[in-house]
Amino acid sequence: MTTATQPTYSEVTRDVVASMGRPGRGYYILLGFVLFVLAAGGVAFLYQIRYGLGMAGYQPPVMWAVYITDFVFWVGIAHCGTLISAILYLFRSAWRTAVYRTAEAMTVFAVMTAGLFPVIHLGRLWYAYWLFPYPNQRQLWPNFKSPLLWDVFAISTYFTVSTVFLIVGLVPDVAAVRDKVTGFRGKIYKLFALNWRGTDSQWRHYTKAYLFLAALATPLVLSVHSVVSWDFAVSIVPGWHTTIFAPYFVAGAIYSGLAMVVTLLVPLRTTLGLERYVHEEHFDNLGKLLLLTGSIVGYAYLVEYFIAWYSGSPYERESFYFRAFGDYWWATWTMIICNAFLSQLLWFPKIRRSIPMMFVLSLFINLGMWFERYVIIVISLSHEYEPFAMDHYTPTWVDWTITAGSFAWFFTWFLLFARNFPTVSLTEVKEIIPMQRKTTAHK
Amino acid sequence: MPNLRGPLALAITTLGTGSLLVLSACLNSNAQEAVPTRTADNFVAPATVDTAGLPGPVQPVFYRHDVHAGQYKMDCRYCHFAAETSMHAGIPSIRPTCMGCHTVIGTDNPEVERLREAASNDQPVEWVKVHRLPPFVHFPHMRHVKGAGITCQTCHGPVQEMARVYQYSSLKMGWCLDCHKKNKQTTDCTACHY
Amino acid sequence: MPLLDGQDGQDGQDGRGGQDGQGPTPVLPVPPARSEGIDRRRFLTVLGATSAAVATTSGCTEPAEKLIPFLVPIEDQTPGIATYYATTCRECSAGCGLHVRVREGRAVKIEGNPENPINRGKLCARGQAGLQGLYNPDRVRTPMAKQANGTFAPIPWDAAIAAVAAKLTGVAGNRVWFVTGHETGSFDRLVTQFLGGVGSTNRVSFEPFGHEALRRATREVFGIEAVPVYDFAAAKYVLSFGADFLETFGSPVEQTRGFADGRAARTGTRARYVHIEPRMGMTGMSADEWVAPNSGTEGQVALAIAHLIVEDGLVKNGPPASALRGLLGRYEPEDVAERSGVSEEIIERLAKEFVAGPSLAIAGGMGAQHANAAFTAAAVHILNYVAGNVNRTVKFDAEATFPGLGYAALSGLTKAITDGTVDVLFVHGANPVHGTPGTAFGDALGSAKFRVSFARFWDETAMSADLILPDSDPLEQWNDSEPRAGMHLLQQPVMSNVFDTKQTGDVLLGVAQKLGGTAARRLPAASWETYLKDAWHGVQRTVGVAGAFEDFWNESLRAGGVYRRARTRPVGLAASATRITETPIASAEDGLTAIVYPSPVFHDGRGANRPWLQELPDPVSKITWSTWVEIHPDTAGRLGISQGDHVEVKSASGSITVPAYVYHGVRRDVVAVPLGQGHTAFGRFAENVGANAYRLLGATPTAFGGVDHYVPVSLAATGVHERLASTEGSARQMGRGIAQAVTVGQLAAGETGEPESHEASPLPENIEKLLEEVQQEHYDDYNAHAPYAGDHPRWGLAIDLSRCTGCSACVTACYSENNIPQVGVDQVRRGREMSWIRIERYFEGGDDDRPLEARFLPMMCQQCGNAPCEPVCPVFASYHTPDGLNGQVYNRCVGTRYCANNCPYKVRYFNWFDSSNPADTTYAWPEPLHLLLNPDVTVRSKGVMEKCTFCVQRIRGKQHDARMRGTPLKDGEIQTACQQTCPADAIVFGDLNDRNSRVSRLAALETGYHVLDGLNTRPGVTYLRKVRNVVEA
Amino acid sequence: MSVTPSGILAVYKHVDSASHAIRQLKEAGYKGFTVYTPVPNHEIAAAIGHPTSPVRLWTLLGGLFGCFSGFAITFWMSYDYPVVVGGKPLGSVPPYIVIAFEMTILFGGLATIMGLLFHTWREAKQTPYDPRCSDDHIGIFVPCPVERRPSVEQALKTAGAVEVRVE
Repeated sequence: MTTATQPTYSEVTRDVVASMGRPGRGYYILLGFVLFVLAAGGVAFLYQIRYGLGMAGYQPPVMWAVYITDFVFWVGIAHCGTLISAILYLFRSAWRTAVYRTAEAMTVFAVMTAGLFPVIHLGRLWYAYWLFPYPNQRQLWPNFKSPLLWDVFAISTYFTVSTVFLIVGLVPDVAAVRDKVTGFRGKIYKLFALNWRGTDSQWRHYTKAYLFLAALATPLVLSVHSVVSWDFAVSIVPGWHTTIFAPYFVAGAIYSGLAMVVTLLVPLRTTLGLERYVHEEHFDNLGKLLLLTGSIVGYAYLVEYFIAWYSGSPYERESFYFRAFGDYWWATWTMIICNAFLSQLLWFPKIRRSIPMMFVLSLFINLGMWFERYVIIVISLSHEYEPFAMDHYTPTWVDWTITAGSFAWFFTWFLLFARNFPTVSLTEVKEIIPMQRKTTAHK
Repeated sequence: MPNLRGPLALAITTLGTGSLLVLSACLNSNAQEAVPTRTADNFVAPATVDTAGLPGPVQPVFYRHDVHAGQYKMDCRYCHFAAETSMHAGIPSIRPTCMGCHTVIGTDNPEVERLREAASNDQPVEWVKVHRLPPFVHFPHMRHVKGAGITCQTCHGPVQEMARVYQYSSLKMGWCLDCHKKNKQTTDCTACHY
Repeated sequence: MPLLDGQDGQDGQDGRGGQDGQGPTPVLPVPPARSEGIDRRRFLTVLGATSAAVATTSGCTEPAEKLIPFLVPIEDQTPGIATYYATTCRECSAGCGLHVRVREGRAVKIEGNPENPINRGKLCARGQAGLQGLYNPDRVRTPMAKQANGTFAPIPWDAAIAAVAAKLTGVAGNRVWFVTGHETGSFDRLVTQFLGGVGSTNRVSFEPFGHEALRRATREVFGIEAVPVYDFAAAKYVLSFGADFLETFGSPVEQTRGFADGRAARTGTRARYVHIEPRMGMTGMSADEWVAPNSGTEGQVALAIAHLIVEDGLVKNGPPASALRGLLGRYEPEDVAERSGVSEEIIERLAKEFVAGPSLAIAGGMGAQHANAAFTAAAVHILNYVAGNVNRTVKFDAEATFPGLGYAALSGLTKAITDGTVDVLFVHGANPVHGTPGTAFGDALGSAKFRVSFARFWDETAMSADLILPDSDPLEQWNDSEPRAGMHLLQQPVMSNVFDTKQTGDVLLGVAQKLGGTAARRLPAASWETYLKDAWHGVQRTVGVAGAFEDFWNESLRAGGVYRRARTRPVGLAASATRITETPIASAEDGLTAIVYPSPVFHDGRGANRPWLQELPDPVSKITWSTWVEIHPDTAGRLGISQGDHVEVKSASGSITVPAYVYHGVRRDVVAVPLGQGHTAFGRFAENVGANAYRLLGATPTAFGGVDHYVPVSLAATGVHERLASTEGSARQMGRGIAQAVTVGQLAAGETGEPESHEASPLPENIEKLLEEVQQEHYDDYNAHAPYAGDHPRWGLAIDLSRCTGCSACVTACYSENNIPQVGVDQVRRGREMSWIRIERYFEGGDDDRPLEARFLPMMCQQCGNAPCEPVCPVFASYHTPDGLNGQVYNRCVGTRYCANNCPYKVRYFNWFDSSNPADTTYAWPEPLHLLLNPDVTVRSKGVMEKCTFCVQRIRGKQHDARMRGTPLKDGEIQTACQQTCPADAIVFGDLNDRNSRVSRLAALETGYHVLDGLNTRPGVTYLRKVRNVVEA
Repeated sequence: MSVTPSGILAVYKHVDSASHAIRQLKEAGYKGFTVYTPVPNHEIAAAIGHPTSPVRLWTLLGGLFGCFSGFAITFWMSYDYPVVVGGKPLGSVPPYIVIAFEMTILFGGLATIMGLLFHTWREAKQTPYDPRCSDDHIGIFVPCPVERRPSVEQALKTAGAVEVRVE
């Protein structure tokens, strides 16, 4: 960040508070559209509950399909937020301050979206609570050996911790907004500010707590997608049963999440007038991270194919051959091109620093990462051990509507958040700007 | 791993049980005292009862278990004839079980009159089910009544004193399990669910 | 002592394991009370928890459930305890005995009667589905009369009988016609007497496949009118000339058993089987070699073989054959090779093999249904004769079988109707409007003045009747039959009538009484039951049983009939044998010949209204709910047709449009279409499904009075494509060794057959040992905890693939036993069929230089010891029982479907819809079909996973029995439904922990293997490799 | 905000002035003063010289409790109703590590928050506050009796306060 563009503390406060001002008509139109899609998704969901899961396109042996794809996709999206807010925090990376709030909010909403899908895909979702270990008259407990139970613990922990993390980060910001806004909204912010006044004692505990939360969130974020990957890896399905899955999924998750951050930031910075805080520098850094994780993902693809060949297992070999050249070759190649090849464009600083390019690229990466999960789940299942039972899966309108509804659900929350809360962290942006001093030379 | 598992499990379990027992207190306590299986020799069922205050569903015919099983000490299995041989205890037929006696006895009783009417119209009496086990549970009466020698009253309560029968036990899974665990019987799921 | 352990006390040393295949079944002699005045609700009035039997997994109990006791208890019926009644299957005319399981007064399962020597306790899929005929929602529920506007209205029985009597009054006797199906007992006599009473002799016995050619050939060659009986078990070499003896020809259940016994013999020689037919059907798939001659030339091949046998003197001291030299001289192998397309080497080899040991040549099925069929059958008779098989493996019953049966008579009726000489027409037990070639009968039928149908269902013939007097279902009937000389089979009602139907016997007696005069004098019996009993006084005399009639009668009812060894008569060559001539079959110029064959599932179409059968994948194509045309890949390529393309098949008589099924098992110049579908009536499950291939056939009878099922056709793609409703994924094993085979040569050399070629290299020994130790540790861990502690059985199956013929009876039996819903054609397309056991049919060769070979493998839950499905379930709905089953607790299942993903065998089935909910469109048991639900098995609701549990309800039931009687379970006492019905006896169930059990000994055989063994799932199902008796190159 | 005027609130624009003022106050022996900053600042913190926050102890205890209870519930529940799956031992360590780990994080995180709330709530005295302190100013509130006000006021002003007022 160059000193020339460095804003002052009061400018930061002013700009961020301004971003939360009265939104334009575009915002409401967008919100209306998103709510409409959400309603459509809700109707499709109710329809599916009424008549049964058969309304979705499941075609045995493909017993998991678009819903679990969506689940993994959204959990993956979530990961980038924690990466930026927690891991980069521990690394003291300065550029994160301007983007981490957006990423973290994205995390919480993405987990909220992801968490819907394990329920949506259940045959008897009204019994979903049986997965929790609560004392009951039946004297039964859940099966802790099941990866799905690990999921329950991992996802709920992740949701709790990342929500807490978001709220903790918000408190000083909300306090700052509280001091600028009057009227009804002011009262609301006052409530949310939790009596925050920035005293030395508060800051003293706050910084420590924040540090420890970040320290806890870091292994958590790595574990959550590992656990999600174990849903697949501990099974015996060819194409799932592989030890590379945990790092592969984590890298893929961060990759997709970063892409989603770019997708969100580009329109956000212009509509909310935050160009001064979120600029090429940030996209450059995000681009570098995308390049890193994209390369890891590409490497994982290579390793998968290599191991499929090297293992000597005919099932693995045929499964991977089928991926690349079978019925679903288009999905596989969409995934490989979008994820492994397009990310390599980011070697060029010009592309990294071009915001439109980054935006387009991020859309492709989002698409590619959705297809990665589709490929892993659907293709592996449709071509398993038993040749006589192989089959071909195609989704139905219910699958698509609920998927669209999940995007709408996510964006509903995000739009409401962006309107009412600082999407750029006041405090942390200020923190990297030196406070005014009387004598210029210090230390 | 295995040598680690034992002590670890033991240590953790002992400590963990303490905290979990608190939670488990929420469990229904299904402990039951022994239910008397016979009424006193001189038991006389009340001649009239306040039907409005009785528990249990209203039946099409006000059949008095306290009169039949209590006062006259008829064996349960006289009517529930299949309890020792079948999964189901059986419900008596009007002909010949009910009418076998009631062509002679109690003919002036209005409830018996309804029974006779039904019999002559070839209309079975549609009793309301009292003990409702979920349909996915297969309970073998004969294994309990004959095999294990459990009295009817253990589960059905003091039917011989009930003017109108009501569901005495919860018949919930935990209730079954309490008895099975206490008596070291199987807790395998497919013993009942299939 | 654990409640479940019905096995304790078993010392494991009784050594009786395996001997006791079928435990004695308490078949009670007395039929249920049928006294008048008790309303029909009786069988609906079930007790207690069994109410309506729909025990669903939905947790909520409905408010105010009713308990309806029997007004009068049904004799022999205790609520909760099954009663078995013996009766006879009437789905075809083979005469299999049944034990019908009756619970609370309603029939819930059909099982085979072990006492009946024809089926010996086994049944085919069609027999199993008889229950869906009984409870079919599209039965004619009450007598119906056609109104002026063409619709039907109910009419009381008295009025209906009076109406028939009125129509018969004053009609000339020779203007009354009566069509029945194939009847061999008292009903046959009653109909003839009834007709005689009204002065008519116009009796037509119509059976679509009436063995016309065989009977003609037998007359020509041996001078008698009979259909041969084959002794498969005695034959070490079977040569079938188009006879589909495992599916529809003759007595399939009986033949399957004999065939399987011969092939799977573990001591002595295993039988070899060569199938000669242009198409490889289900029966041909069981062959060791398939020879595809030109259409209609099977007889020439037979005579060429006979020629070699006679000329080369291959049979020492053979029967005198000099008279045949002239005939055989016309069939030099090289000429025949040219005409038939079967090479001389093959003919020579077949001839040598044929005389090497006890052999058997069969003509029948499709080989006996073309223009040249009488010649084919005669040629095969001659072949058997010269090889010395006649009177040894080929026998003839003492009395004429199937007399007068055939298409020619029906064809005569058609002509009579067209001529306007039919005033009253009765049709019973046949549906000629659908099931005759072309449209001649249906077109003519309107010209008959008054048509009375005794149809049980709203079939096509019933729809065009003036009066429908619904017959009772065979399971509600009194009847008898004599399918073979000396076999007197009884039918008794196993429950009271489901609907307001009446047995035709009673109706005819009633009409005769109304008519008075001769008719009444000839038929004085008060009821059909009396008539039958009277007839059985005669049977008692015939079979020579002393004692009171009542005892004889009750014993016959208990046993299902009286079984005497069929009397046979020796035959010799007739003079006419040398004069047999060929009738060339019609062929289009460069065209294709269509073989229109009876479906193994629907036969001529009578099974099409049974949803179990509609959903049963065809053993060959694995297609459900459809009709298709089988086309060779080369032909399909030439015509630009691919799998699923709609093709118009056009013959001189008509055309049908059906999807294409590309299949290596037909010759390039042949296509094949199954019969049985394309109903325009016949109820909701049959209507508008598939196409009626009868429309392709010519209505003119062949020279021998049968129907020509080989017809020249042209094919044209219509441009429409559909996804076939097939249950098959890949027809090729991809070298994964799912269905394994071994040749007799390999076996003799001490090899055990194909290893799993693709399995990764074996683990080092120390690792293997370590794994074993760890595994043992795990077992020790849970063996220390109740309910796992202590000795338990480990249930397992042994399935002999040498025996399995792919007939799929087990599939239907499983549907019946386990309340499996059918899902319909659209859901089958989505792969959502619920069949807990499926017959996998894999092809080897055909597309390369190896000959086409088919292998069948029944795949059900393998009850793995290390089941991959179990640990992934988050709620323990899938878990391991102490007795080694993969328990599936339906009411605990939340529907994550992870178990199904993780099952390598893909044998877990999910309830995508609420097929147990009567209010739902997907309801699988529309009233009164729900009455067949097994009260011992929970009906699964929406969102629940289900699968095979080795009929755990039967295991628990028998364990209860054993515990109550105080003696341990015997090996073989528990039978799974699939095992019980398997005609080939391929499936054996028992305790693998008992070393002496039959299943343990089978599983220990050297041909045993586990599917996907390399996954370390430790399955409880052991397959025995198919032993192929092939000529080693 | 404040109930009674009980001290002096000084507002600074410059961080070095504020830290200078704090050091002066400390030298003068003042202890109970409160410093308001918009962001946490090392210079200020160093000037005040607090000991390390005890929140970290909460994290540790919470994490340990989570880990322990994770293992406890998994093992106890596995043996309470023994159900065998997939030929695995009833209590299997590897899968339970996952549960224990997640519980560690969950309880560690929640305990941290509880610690934060506990300490800040307890220490959040209702002292006077200036809204500018959440923007870009630094506030110092010194509680002092009336008799000592002038000297404190003087000291804070000298240090460079933009405003000093009695609260």
